[in-house]
Amino acid sequence: MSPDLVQPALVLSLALFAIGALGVFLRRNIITVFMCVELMLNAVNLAFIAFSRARGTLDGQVLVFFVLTVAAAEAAVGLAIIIALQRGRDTLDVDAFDLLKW
Amino acid sequence: MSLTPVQQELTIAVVKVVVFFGALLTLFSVMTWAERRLLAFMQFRLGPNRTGPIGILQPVADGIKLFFKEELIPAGAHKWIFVAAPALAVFTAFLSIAVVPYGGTVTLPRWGLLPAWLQGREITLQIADLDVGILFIFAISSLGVYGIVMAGWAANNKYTLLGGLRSSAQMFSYELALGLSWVGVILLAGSFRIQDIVAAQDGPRGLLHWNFVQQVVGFAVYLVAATAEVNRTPFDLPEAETELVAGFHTEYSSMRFALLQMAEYVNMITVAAVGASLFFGGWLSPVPFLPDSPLWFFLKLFAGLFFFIWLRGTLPRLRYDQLMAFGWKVLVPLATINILVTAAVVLFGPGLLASWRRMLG
Amino acid sequence: MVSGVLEDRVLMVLPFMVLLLPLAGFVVLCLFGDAIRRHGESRGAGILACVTVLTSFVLSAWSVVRLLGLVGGRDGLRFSQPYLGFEWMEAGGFRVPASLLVDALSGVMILVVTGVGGLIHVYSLGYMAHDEDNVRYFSYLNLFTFFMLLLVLGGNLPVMFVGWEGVGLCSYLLIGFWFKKQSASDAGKKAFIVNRIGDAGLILGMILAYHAFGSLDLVEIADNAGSLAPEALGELGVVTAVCLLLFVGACGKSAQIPLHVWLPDAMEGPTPVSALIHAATMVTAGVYMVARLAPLFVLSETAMLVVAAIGAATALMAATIALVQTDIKRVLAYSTVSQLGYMFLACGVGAFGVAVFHLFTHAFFKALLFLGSGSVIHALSGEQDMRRMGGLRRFIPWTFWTFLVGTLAIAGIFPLAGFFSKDAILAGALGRHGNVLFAVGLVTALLTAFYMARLLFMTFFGRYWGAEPHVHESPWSMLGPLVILAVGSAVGGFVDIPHFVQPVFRLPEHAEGHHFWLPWVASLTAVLGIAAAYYLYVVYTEVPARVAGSLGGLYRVLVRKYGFDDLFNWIARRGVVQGSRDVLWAGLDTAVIDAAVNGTGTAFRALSRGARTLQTGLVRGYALVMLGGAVALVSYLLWAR
Amino acid sequence: MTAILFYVFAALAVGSALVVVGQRNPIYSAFGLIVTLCALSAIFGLLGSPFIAVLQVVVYAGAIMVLFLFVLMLLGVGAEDRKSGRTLKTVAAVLAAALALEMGAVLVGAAPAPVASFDASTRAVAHVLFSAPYLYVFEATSILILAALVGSIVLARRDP
Repeated sequence: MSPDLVQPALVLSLALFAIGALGVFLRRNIITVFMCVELMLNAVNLAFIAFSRARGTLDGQVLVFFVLTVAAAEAAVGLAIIIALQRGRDTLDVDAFDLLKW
Repeated sequence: MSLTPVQQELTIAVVKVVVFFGALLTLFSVMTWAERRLLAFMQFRLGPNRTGPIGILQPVADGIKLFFKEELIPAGAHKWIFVAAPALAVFTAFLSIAVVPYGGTVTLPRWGLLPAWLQGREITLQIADLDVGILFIFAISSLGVYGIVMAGWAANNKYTLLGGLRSSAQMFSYELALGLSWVGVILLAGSFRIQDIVAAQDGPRGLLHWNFVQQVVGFAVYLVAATAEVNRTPFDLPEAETELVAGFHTEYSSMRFALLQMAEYVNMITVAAVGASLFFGGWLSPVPFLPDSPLWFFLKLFAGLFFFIWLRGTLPRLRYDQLMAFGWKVLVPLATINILVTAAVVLFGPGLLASWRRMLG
Repeated sequence: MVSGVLEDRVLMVLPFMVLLLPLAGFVVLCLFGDAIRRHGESRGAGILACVTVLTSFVLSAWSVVRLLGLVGGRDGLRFSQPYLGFEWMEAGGFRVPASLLVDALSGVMILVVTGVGGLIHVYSLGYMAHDEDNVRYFSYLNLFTFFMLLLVLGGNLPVMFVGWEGVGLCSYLLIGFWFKKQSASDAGKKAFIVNRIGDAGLILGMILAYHAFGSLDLVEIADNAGSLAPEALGELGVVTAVCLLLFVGACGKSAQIPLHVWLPDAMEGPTPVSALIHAATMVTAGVYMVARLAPLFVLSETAMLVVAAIGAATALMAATIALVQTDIKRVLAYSTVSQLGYMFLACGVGAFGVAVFHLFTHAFFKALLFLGSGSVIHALSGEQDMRRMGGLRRFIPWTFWTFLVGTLAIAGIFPLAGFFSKDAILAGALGRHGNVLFAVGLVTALLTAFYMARLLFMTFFGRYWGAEPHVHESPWSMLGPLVILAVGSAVGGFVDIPHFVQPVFRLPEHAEGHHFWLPWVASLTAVLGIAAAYYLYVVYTEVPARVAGSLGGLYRVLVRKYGFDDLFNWIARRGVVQGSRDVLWAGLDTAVIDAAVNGTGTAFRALSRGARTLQTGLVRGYALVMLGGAVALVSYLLWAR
Repeated sequence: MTAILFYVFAALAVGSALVVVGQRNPIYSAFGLIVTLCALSAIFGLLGSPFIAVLQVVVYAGAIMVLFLFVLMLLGVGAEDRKSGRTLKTVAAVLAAALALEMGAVLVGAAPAPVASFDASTRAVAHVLFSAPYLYVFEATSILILAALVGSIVLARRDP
C-alpha cells in the first residue's frame, strides 16, 4: 500500500510495547498481566510487518506467523496453568504466587 | 455528470452495498416468517397466517411491536458492553457475507439511460472480492462469538453467563472443524478467493464437478460444524430454553433483541451462502445445457436455508458433553484425515495418474 | 538415468504388484485378524496368505520373463528401475528415491523368495492348522515376504535397508512366535540383538559408501566403482572400509563367525519359519548384498580375502558342530550356517555367480530338509531329539523319500542340485590362496555329507526309539510342497544361474578351469562321508559313543559349539555388567563425577545462602529487573554505537 | 486515504491498549485487547500484508482471546481489589518510558527506505514459509502445538 507508513508504524509499535510493559507492572491480575504480554508480542509483530514492508522481503511475515503460533501455544498452556493456580490458591493475584512450590 | 475513477468505483460500491444489504434484510425478515410457517407445517399447525396474505406481513408486525417495546437494561449490567453486544453481533454477521459472490462478472448493457461510464462496464456480483476471501469469512465469523459472549456476560445474570460460556466453547470448538472442512476445498482450488473456488468447480459435467462430490467428507463436516457455528438446532445449547431460560439473550428486549435475532439469521444466511459457494458451485448451473446465473446461487441458498429449518423441525438438542466430544473427537479428526487424503491426492494424484496412463499405453 | 535402463512399462509396475500383494495380505490379516479368528475362519486366512504369495510368484515369473525379453543394454546389462513417483528422503544433495531395481540377480531372488515362500505358506496350512494363533502367524509370514521382496528389489541401499530391517523384525516376531515359551522369546531377543550389531556395521558402511560414491543407488555405485581415485583403493582405502563394514552387516544377517550364534537358537520358531527365514531366504540376504555390491568388493583384495576366510572358517566350524548335535533342527541350522559360509567362500574368491547359484540350490534343498524335519516333528507330535527317532522310513515314506533327495542334494551327489553348485564353488576356490580354501571346502563337503547322512540314518533307519505311539504321515498340504521342493532339489542344478546373473557383477566371465578330476573327487568325498555315516550309525551303532569318549576334549568343544555362546555371555557379564559396576560406577561415577557434582553443590550452597535474600518470589519484581536489564542493555548498545 | 485510515486505527490501537492497561476489571482489559488486535490487523492490512492481517484476527482475536475470555468467565474473575505499590508503579513507568525512548532512538531511522512494490499475498508468503529455512521451523511448530495441547490438557485436569 503506502510505503510512507513504515516509520509511523514503528513508532506505534514501540508505543504499544511500552504500554504493554507498563501494564505488566500496573496490573495485579495474572490474566491481565498475561494479556499485557500478548500486547507486547503484538507490538513486536507490528515491527516485523513494518520492516518486512520496508525491506520488501517476506521473512518478517513468516516470523509473525511463527509468533502467532507460539502465542497460541503459550496461551493454551498459560491459561491451563492459570486455571490450575486458581484451583490451588483461589486467587489470581500475581503477588500471591511467591513460592516455587506448595 | 463526470466522475473521477475513484468516485466511480465508490459509487458502484455504495450501490452494491445498499442493494445487497437491502436484499439481505428482506431475506432476513422473510426468513423469520418462513421458519415459523415451515416449522408449523412440520408440526401439523398453521403458523402465522393472519397478517397479510398467508401471513407474509408478519415480520412487519413483529418489527413494529419490537420497535415500540421498552428497552430494559438490568441494574447490575455492564452498560456499555450490554449495549455494544448486539451491534457487534450484527456487524460481524453483515461483514462476513460481504465477500460471498452471488454471481460471476456481468457486463452492463449499453442502454442509453445509464451514465456513459457505466455502459459496458464489468461488474463483479460481490461486494468485496478479497484475495483472502475465505480466510476473511473465517476471521470475521470467529469475531462473531464476541457478540454472544459479551451479551451473555454483560447482563450479569447466571443464565446469560452460562449461555455465553457455552457458546464461546461451542463456537471455538466447531470453528476448528469448520475451518478444517474448508481446507480440502481450498486445496482443490488452490486459492482463498471464493470466485476462484467457484470457478474451479466449473466443468463439462455440471454438478458432478461440484465440491460436495469430491469433498463429501469435508461437506459433511462443514454441514455439522456450520450448524453448530450458527447455534441452530440441534446445537442451540447457548439458548436452550429448558435449561437456560433463553440463554445469552434472556435479558434483552426490544430492538436489541431484534438485532441479536437478526445476527443469528444473517449468520445462517452467510453459512448457507458459503456452503453454496464452496460445495455447490455458487452460481454455476447444475446441468451443462442451462446457463450459469445468480439465480442458481439463490436457489442453492434457499435450499440451504430450508435445510436448516428442516433440521430444527426434526432433530432434538444434544447434551453439552456430547456436543464437545463430537466436535473434538469426531469432526476434527475426520476433517484432518480429509485434508491429508486431499493433499495426498492433489500432490501425488497427477503423477500417479500420468504413470498409470503411460503404463496402460 | 543410466543409459542401460530400458523402457518396459509393464516392468515398471509389475515389481510393485509383486511387493504389494503380500503387504496387502498382511494388512488384511493384521486389521481383521481378530474378526477372522472369532468367526473361526483362520483356515481362510491361511489360504489368503498363500494366494497372495503364490500370485506374487506368478507376477515375479512374469517380471523375469519380461526382463529376459529386454533387448540387451550396455554390456549385456538388463535391468529396470521402477520408480514410485516420489522421493523418500531429500536433504540437500542427498536424495533417496522410492525406486526399485529389477535385474537378473533380483529376478532370481524374487523367484526364490516367492516360489519357496509360497510353498512354505502352503506347507504352513497343514503345519499350523492346529495352532490357535495361526492368523497372526500368517500375517507375520506375509509381512516377512513383503520385506524380503523389498530387500532384494530395493533400488538403493536405504530402501534395501528398510527390507533388511523389516525381515529382521519379522524374524524376531516369528522366532518368538510362541512367546509364552521362555526359550522362544529369549531366542527372538538374541537374534534381534545380534542382528543389531551387524546392522550397525551396515549403516556405517552405507554412510561411508555415500561419502565415497556420492550416491546410494545400487546401479550408480556399481557405475562409479570403476572410476574411483586410486587412493580410495588399496589396503586401507575407503573401499576396503566400506566393504568390511557392509560385510559386518552381512555377517549378522547371514550368521557368519562370530555373529552366527543366533541362528541355531532361532530354531525355537515354528519349523516352516526355520525353513523360510532361517534357511531359504532371509539368511541369504547377506550373500545377496555382497553379490549385489560385487563391483565394489572386487576392488578390495583385503575385503575379498576377509570374506573368503570368514566364509571358509564358518563353513568348517559349523560343519564340525553339526556332527555332534542331536536336535534334528539344530543339525540343519548348523548345516545352514555352514552352507552360508560356503556361499561367502564363493563370493570371496570372486565367483559371485556361483555363490548365487548355491544360494538358489540351497534354498531348495534346505527348505526341503527343514520342511521334511518339520514333517517328522509333526509325525512325532513335537519330538525333535534324533535319539528318540529311528526307523521312521516305514511310517512316513513320503517324508523319507523327499528327505532322502534333500540329503543327497546337499551332500552333492550327481545329478542333484547341490552337486553342481558345490562343485562350482570348489572349482572357484581351486588354485587360490595356496589351495587352503579349496582344502577347507573339500573337508567341509566331507563333513556335510557325513552329518547329513548321520541325520538321515538316525532318523529314518534302525530301530524306533520314540515314545509317540501314533506316528502319522503328514497331510497333503505339507507333502505337496515337499514333493515340489524335492523335484526342485533334483533338477535345480541344471539351471545355468551363474551365467544368467553374471552381467550384474560387471566382471569378465573368466573361464573356470575345467578340471576333469574335480567332479570325481567331490563325488567321491560325498560318497565317502555317507559311507562313513552308514558304517557308524547303521552298522556299528556303538562306535560313535566310543569315538566321542576317546576324543573327549574335542567332543566337548564341539558340543559347547566352540564356546561362542559362553564367550558372549562372558563379555556381557564380565565386561559390561562387572566392568560397569567396578570401574565405571565405583571408580568413575562415585569417585570423580559424584564428587565433582557434590563439590559444586556444596560450593554453590554456600554462595546461594548469600543470594537467597534477593529471592522475593514476587514475579513482578523479577519482571522489573528484566525490564531494567533490557533498558541497560539497549543503553549500552546505543552508547557503543 | 490510506494514511487517514492508518492514523485512525493507530489511535484506536493506542487507546484500547491504554484500556487494557488501565482497567481494573480484567474482562474490560480483554475487550480492550480485542479491539487493539483488530486495529492492528487493520494496520497490517494497510501495510500491505493481507494474509497476516487475516491471520491476526483468526488466531489472536478469534482463538486466543476467546480462550482468555472463556477462562475469565469460567473462573468468575472480578475487579482487582488491591492497588499495586506506588514505588513499583513509578519505577516501572520510568523504565518503560526509558525503554520506549531508547527503542525510538534505535527504530526511528533504522528502517531502510521502503521498496516501491511489495507482494505479500498469501501465495508469496506461503512460498517463503514452505521453503528451505522456514520449512523445518514450520514442521517444528506442529510439535510445539501438539506439546501445548497435551500440556494444557494435563495441567487443567481436575484430577492430576
